[in-house]
Amino acid sequence: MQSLIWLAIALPLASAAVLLCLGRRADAWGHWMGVAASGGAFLVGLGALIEMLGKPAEERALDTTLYTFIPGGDLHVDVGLLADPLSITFVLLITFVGTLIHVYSVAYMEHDKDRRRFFAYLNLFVAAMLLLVLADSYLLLFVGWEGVGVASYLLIGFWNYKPEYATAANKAFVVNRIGDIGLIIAMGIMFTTFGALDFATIGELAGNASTATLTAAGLALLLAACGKSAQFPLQSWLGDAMAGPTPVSALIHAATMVTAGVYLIVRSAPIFEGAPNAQVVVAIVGAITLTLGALIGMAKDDIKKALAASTMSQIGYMMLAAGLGPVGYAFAIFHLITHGFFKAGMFLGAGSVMHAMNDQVDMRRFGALKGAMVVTWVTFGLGWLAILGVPPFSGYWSKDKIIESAFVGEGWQPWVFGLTALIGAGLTAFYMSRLFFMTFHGKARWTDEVHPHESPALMTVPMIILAVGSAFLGLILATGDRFTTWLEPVTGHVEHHEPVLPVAVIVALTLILVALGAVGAWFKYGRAEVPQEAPSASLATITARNDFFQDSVNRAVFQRPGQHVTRTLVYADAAIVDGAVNKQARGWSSLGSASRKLQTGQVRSYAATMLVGLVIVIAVIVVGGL
Amino acid sequence: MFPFLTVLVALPALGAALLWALPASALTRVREIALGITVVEAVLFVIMALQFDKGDAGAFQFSETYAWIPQIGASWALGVNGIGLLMVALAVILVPLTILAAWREDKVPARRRHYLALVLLSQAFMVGIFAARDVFLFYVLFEAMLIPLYFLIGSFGGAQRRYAAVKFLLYSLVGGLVMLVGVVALYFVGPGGEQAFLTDNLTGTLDLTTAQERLMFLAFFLAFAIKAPMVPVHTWLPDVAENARPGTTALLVAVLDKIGTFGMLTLCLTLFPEAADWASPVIIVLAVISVIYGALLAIGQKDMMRLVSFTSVSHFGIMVLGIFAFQQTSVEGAALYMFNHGLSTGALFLLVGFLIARTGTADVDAYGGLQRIVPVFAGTFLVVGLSALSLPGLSPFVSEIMVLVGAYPVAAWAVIVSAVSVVLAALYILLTYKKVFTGPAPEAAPATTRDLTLRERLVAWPLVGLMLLLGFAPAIAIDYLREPSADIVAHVTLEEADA
Amino acid sequence: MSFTTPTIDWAAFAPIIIVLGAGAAGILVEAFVKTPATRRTVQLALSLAALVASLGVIIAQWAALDGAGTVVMSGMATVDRQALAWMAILLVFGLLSMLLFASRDGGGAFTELGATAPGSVEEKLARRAGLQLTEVYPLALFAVGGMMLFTCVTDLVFLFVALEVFSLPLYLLVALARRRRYLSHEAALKYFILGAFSSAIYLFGVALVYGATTVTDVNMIGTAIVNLADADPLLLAGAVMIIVGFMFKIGAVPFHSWVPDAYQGAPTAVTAFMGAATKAAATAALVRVMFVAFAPLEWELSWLVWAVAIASMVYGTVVALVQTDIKRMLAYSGVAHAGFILVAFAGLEGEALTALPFYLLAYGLATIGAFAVVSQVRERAEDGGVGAEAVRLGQWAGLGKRSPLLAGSMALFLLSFAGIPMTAGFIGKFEAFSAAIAGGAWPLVLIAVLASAVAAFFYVRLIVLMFFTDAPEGAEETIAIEDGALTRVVIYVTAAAVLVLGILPSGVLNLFADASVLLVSVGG
Amino acid sequence: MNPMNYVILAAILFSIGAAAVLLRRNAIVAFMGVELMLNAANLALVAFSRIHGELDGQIMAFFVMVVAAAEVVVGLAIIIAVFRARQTISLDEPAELKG
Repeated sequence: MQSLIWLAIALPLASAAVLLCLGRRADAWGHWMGVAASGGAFLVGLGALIEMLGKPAEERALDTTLYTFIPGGDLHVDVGLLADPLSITFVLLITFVGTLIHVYSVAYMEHDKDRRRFFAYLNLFVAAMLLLVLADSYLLLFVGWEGVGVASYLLIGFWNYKPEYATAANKAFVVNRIGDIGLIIAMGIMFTTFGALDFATIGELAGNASTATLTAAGLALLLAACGKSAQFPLQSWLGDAMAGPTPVSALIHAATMVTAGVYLIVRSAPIFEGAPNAQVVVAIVGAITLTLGALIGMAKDDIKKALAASTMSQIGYMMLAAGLGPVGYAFAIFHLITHGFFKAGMFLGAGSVMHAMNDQVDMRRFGALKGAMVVTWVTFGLGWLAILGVPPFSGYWSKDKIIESAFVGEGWQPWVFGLTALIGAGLTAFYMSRLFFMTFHGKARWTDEVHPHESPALMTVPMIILAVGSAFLGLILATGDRFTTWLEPVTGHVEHHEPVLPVAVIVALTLILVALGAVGAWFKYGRAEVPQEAPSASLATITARNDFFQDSVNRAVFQRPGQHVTRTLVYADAAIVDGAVNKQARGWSSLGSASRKLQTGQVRSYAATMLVGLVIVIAVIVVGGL
Repeated sequence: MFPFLTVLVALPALGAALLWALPASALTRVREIALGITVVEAVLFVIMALQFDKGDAGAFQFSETYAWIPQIGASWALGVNGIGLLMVALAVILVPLTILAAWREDKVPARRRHYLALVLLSQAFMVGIFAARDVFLFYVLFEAMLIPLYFLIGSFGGAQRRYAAVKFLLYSLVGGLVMLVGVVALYFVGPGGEQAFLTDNLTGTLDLTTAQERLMFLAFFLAFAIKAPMVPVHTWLPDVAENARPGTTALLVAVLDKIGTFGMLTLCLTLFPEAADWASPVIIVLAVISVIYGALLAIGQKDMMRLVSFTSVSHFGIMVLGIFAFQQTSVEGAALYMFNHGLSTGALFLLVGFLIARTGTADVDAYGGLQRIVPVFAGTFLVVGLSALSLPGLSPFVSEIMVLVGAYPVAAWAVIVSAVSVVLAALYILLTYKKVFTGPAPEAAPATTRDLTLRERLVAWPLVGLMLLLGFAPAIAIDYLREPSADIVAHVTLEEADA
Repeated sequence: MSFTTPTIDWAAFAPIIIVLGAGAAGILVEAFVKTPATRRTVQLALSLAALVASLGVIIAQWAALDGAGTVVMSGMATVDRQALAWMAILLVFGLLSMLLFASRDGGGAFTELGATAPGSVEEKLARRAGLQLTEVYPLALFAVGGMMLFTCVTDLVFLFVALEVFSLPLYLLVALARRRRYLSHEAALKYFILGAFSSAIYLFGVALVYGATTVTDVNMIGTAIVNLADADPLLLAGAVMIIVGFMFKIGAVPFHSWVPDAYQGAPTAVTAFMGAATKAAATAALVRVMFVAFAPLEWELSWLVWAVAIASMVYGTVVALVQTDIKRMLAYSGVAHAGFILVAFAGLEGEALTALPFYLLAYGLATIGAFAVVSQVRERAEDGGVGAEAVRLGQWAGLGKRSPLLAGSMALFLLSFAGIPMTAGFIGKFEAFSAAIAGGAWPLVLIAVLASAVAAFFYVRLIVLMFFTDAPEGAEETIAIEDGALTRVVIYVTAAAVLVLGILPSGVLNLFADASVLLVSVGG
Repeated sequence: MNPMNYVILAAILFSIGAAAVLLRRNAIVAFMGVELMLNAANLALVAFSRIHGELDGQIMAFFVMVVAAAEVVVGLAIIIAVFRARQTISLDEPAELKG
């Protein structure tokens, strides 16, 4: 199946094409075809996995060239799919979680008359995402990269008859494109340096390039990663992206697409290896984002936005890990996988809650839902425990490792990164518990018209499966370092490094902080009364609620001046560039009007003109000729 | 051998004559006749293209050379290499679609006749220009083509069409006349004789002083820069786009303006390589300015036709950047972009035209929420719009990335600045889409807002199909471009080495 | 001192003799044929027959000439292919113009009786009597004959005679307009005074050159100048005065003042003839004088050519921009074209000998065609009859709708003036510029193209009016469009010729290339 | 006497003639100025003929005289026509054609 991995892309792509082209005619069965396509892709991935497991570790990677994409003279790019442990991991994550979310969506979108279109977009997304992770060159990766961008745009704006949703979709796409500049520049640098854009060649030649070149390329890649993964300073779009239907948030803006940046960094390991400074910047960005996300998460009352902030923060962890170099790559991916499960599960849970609460998202109007929706409560609870990093749930195995790794190194870095990660864990525990308790515990603060009820089986079954994953996947994969060994052919084998603090101390500190966070949240939001309206708060809270004023900053720094520039240019184009030509044209006319006065109508003046002309000519020629 | 190219030039020209000669009683069928002619043209082209030897795409094929005006060294010499073939293809593809798009534009059959005849005449010129292997012939067609275009713009279109037509003509004429000096000079600096203007005899054989070469290069370049609207000589385009008929504008921008970049590529670079090299830093700066300037102005437009025309200014900037980077990949990319941009912008103009046909206005603020009323239209528009912002999977992407990545080794800063345009492109396309198609549906849906009709689908979808095909398998086109591009780059770099 | 009677090769002069003889016969016809209608028919037939016969003789002579030519009257005239080519061009112009002269649109171009005062009782009586001014045919024949002579004469004094032979009939023709007779008189008076003035300048120049070189034969002048040790101011002044005389006829700035007034005031048919033929004849003579007699002074005179060329192009163009009268606009365009003609003289390259006949042929055809179109667009008189020509630009609005063929032809002529490819004007311009660039005068060419670009504006403006502007309300009542068969023939023939010469100029270029050798030239 | 003086005289006459055209409003007088210019040229021709010691110039003068006579005929005809129409022969009067 490994050589047939293209089928994994082709199935959902074909399905999307069929759904879009057939239009309403496919309304009756289209969603099931979407599910089947996604499921089929999963089976292809599974087959590939089994095939790979049967091979020795170093022979597992298989690069299949389908056809020549760009047969240029200098630049040759193939449509080649690289099925190696890293990409297959992603394939499985994307298709497995994706298929579950497809199933969930069948019920969730049941009453939307455009459900078929929704599934087309979902399929399109899955295809693009698979292309992104399976591509064997940066250029092809870029195709998938933009493909998921546009799928995300379409899905965020799925209900774009609401203007703010359309704006959110645009924002997501545009901010992503800022990141894309980075990828384009990176490709330029790589083409200039290596003459190729495929991972194999670059991996081979990266060692020969100068540090400066690699640093430049690394930073450019980081810019791209920041855009796609909503990392500081390009994080502003993710919160607004929650405008999309909740399954979209689960799939794209939690489990898969937003992690593409992490994938990019890990995939570009050969570049970063030669660019330690770029690596540090990656880690710094991760650290900043994880803190920022956590702080924002603490202040949000919108359940989806809080989850989005949490996603940002968790991806910050992954980035941080990826920035640590080979020591962190495997854990970044590991956390990515577990996060994919528990965050998707929680988003679906949130969707289930919204389903029950007439699409309300304000947690201050939730509370005490555990009775009304037991399955949701339990599955969400498992996700909650996982993200908190409570042993033995999944998150513990991945996040703890990241924190440990962050403490590895020399100088200031282990302390800064380690402590940030550590404190982040406490903050995570607080805001996730706050979310959990505000939603499911305490008193019911429902608005009058809602009658919460459990969601149908089509929705709960995927939630249950994801919850099971949230609970046990970490344990399974971490046992015997299975996962890290599996990834080793890609991420490289790393000798174990001792953190600056003893591991036991780190684990203990982490757990203590997590417990503190959770308990704090219980007292504030579980037991105590939660006001139905957000109380007036400190400057810090307001700042966090407003996403650290990122939108205002963007508006003040980019949007407004940009609008001014545009307006000025429009004016200048008409007045100066075009105006110069028009003035010049008018100049000729005035010259004509002036000149025609020489033609007075008086024949004697005509004769005079002739004679004067003659005299001048004779004077010049005769005098000049002497 | 069958004189394919001459027939391809003659057929639409005779078709135009036929339309004008039609008796009044036959005027009701004038559209079918015109469309039929262009379809025959397309079939002929396909037969020709199938015989094109891809393995030798750098050489001129289907060459025909007849003495035309031997006294001044001009020949009727046609022939296409890979680049020319693609450009001819563009002309052959877009004209029937334009005719189809304008199916219901004129109520009066007589006016319809004029419009279609002029379109056919333009097609003859376009094919001739892209196939010309003789500089004089190229020039004659280049200038003569202004006339049908002038009438197309001035006779059919919006309120300011006269102003736009005159502006178009004068801008083009200024460029063309300056180029004429260069053409005349070419006779005296070249080999002279009865085939003095045959490109085969000129390429690589010119022995010019530096000053001569530079002056002649500039004479040619100015004409092409005006045609391929580059800042600051672009201002004729938005006015034309706003006032001409969308079909006319589509032809103009999608096909005709390519003559500018085509000329730069096939004449400026091959005839005056050293001067091209000398001028390239400045031209690259101008190109980058065009890229950003055009995009920013596009964002600031309310009129969709103007908006799309400014996006073209931006895109042409990228093509010029690719051409004057003198890199194999960037030149290939630019050549491919010429084709792809034709598909994409042509489709965009025609779609905006369909909107205008429904409501009579191109003002974005007059629209809103159309997606729910005309979903097929919205979807088609979105795909075409995404192609204009160079989304992967659609053909313009491949060419844009080839230019940007290909030019990076020699003009990193230019690429970095130009790359900003990917963000700006997202802004101008998506903001337009947002204003027109999203948001709440207008309260009373105007009676005129019907979804894309079958005829309109027949216009738009083939273009979309081509964009998708070439987006996923650009090799189909690049195979035609590799060798000619390599030849061109070799010229320039050889000269560099000499210098 | 003894005289040798010059032997005259009459046969070589046959084309000219036929035309001038027909002119003389025309005078007799005036005297002996009484009925106006018959007289007109006879005159027209006679004129056309003479012109055609003359053309036939020229073709025969052309075929008989074998690169060489005939020197007639001990070097006073030279009938070589260059001269034959020019003569043929003039005959073509003459034929076309003759058809315009004969056209009866709007009552014809000419007054019934030149001697009557405008608006007088006599005029009305003459009109009622159905008189027709048939003297115009012999006058036109004399003009054509004089011009033909002008192209082959190689003696400066004889040139003066030829100059007057063709100028005097033209002065009269200008005065004979049927409508707007005051303007016609004014134009004739101005044209005459200035023409005579320039003739005098020319003649004095001849005297000075004679003084400096002892000869008046262009060939011998050339030789004499080569032998002169240094530049003689007498010679230079004389040369300038002679050239100025020709430049006056070509209509180059600052010797152009008569052009707009005469073009506007003259009967349109005469304007057509004058615009096409005078320029051609004068250019032909200038070619001989410049290329043969004053070629050794090239360096001294190039300044004059450059300055006058630039002044003509720029002045003609910018003033044409602001004209509102079509005839006047075309006149100024003619001034600008005089500049383009002079551009070809820069450097005195051999290419000019092919370029100039072609340029003048292209320009002349378009000019005749354009003025023929002008003669078709008429104001309606108050009594509903057809009145004077509608020459205000605004009156042409919407013409394209009312008469697409007429407007289309006009557009074609205008595009040819503007030098757009696929018209004769383009090839002409190309040839002229080629000649100049061959002589290294590319800055002059650059100015020329920029002037062409500006010039395009006013040509295009008329096209905008005709095609893109709707006729104002009631235009049908105020503007009549004539459909005279003869005029239409002229329009369509010239339009076709402009197109053919633009697309397939090869044959004609070949002819002119054959004609590009001057039999008599310096050093050979 | 040095025949060159005649040439100078001719030049002076020529200038006087030209001045008459420029300065005199009366069409006939202006026309006489033109004739004076022509005759100045004749004088110059004859003088040069004398200087060169040959007859050519004198013969030319005869040609010129004939032509000048023809010119007078045409000129007067036009002037008379103008006079009939306008009752004036002022050169400044008819100035409708201008600009």
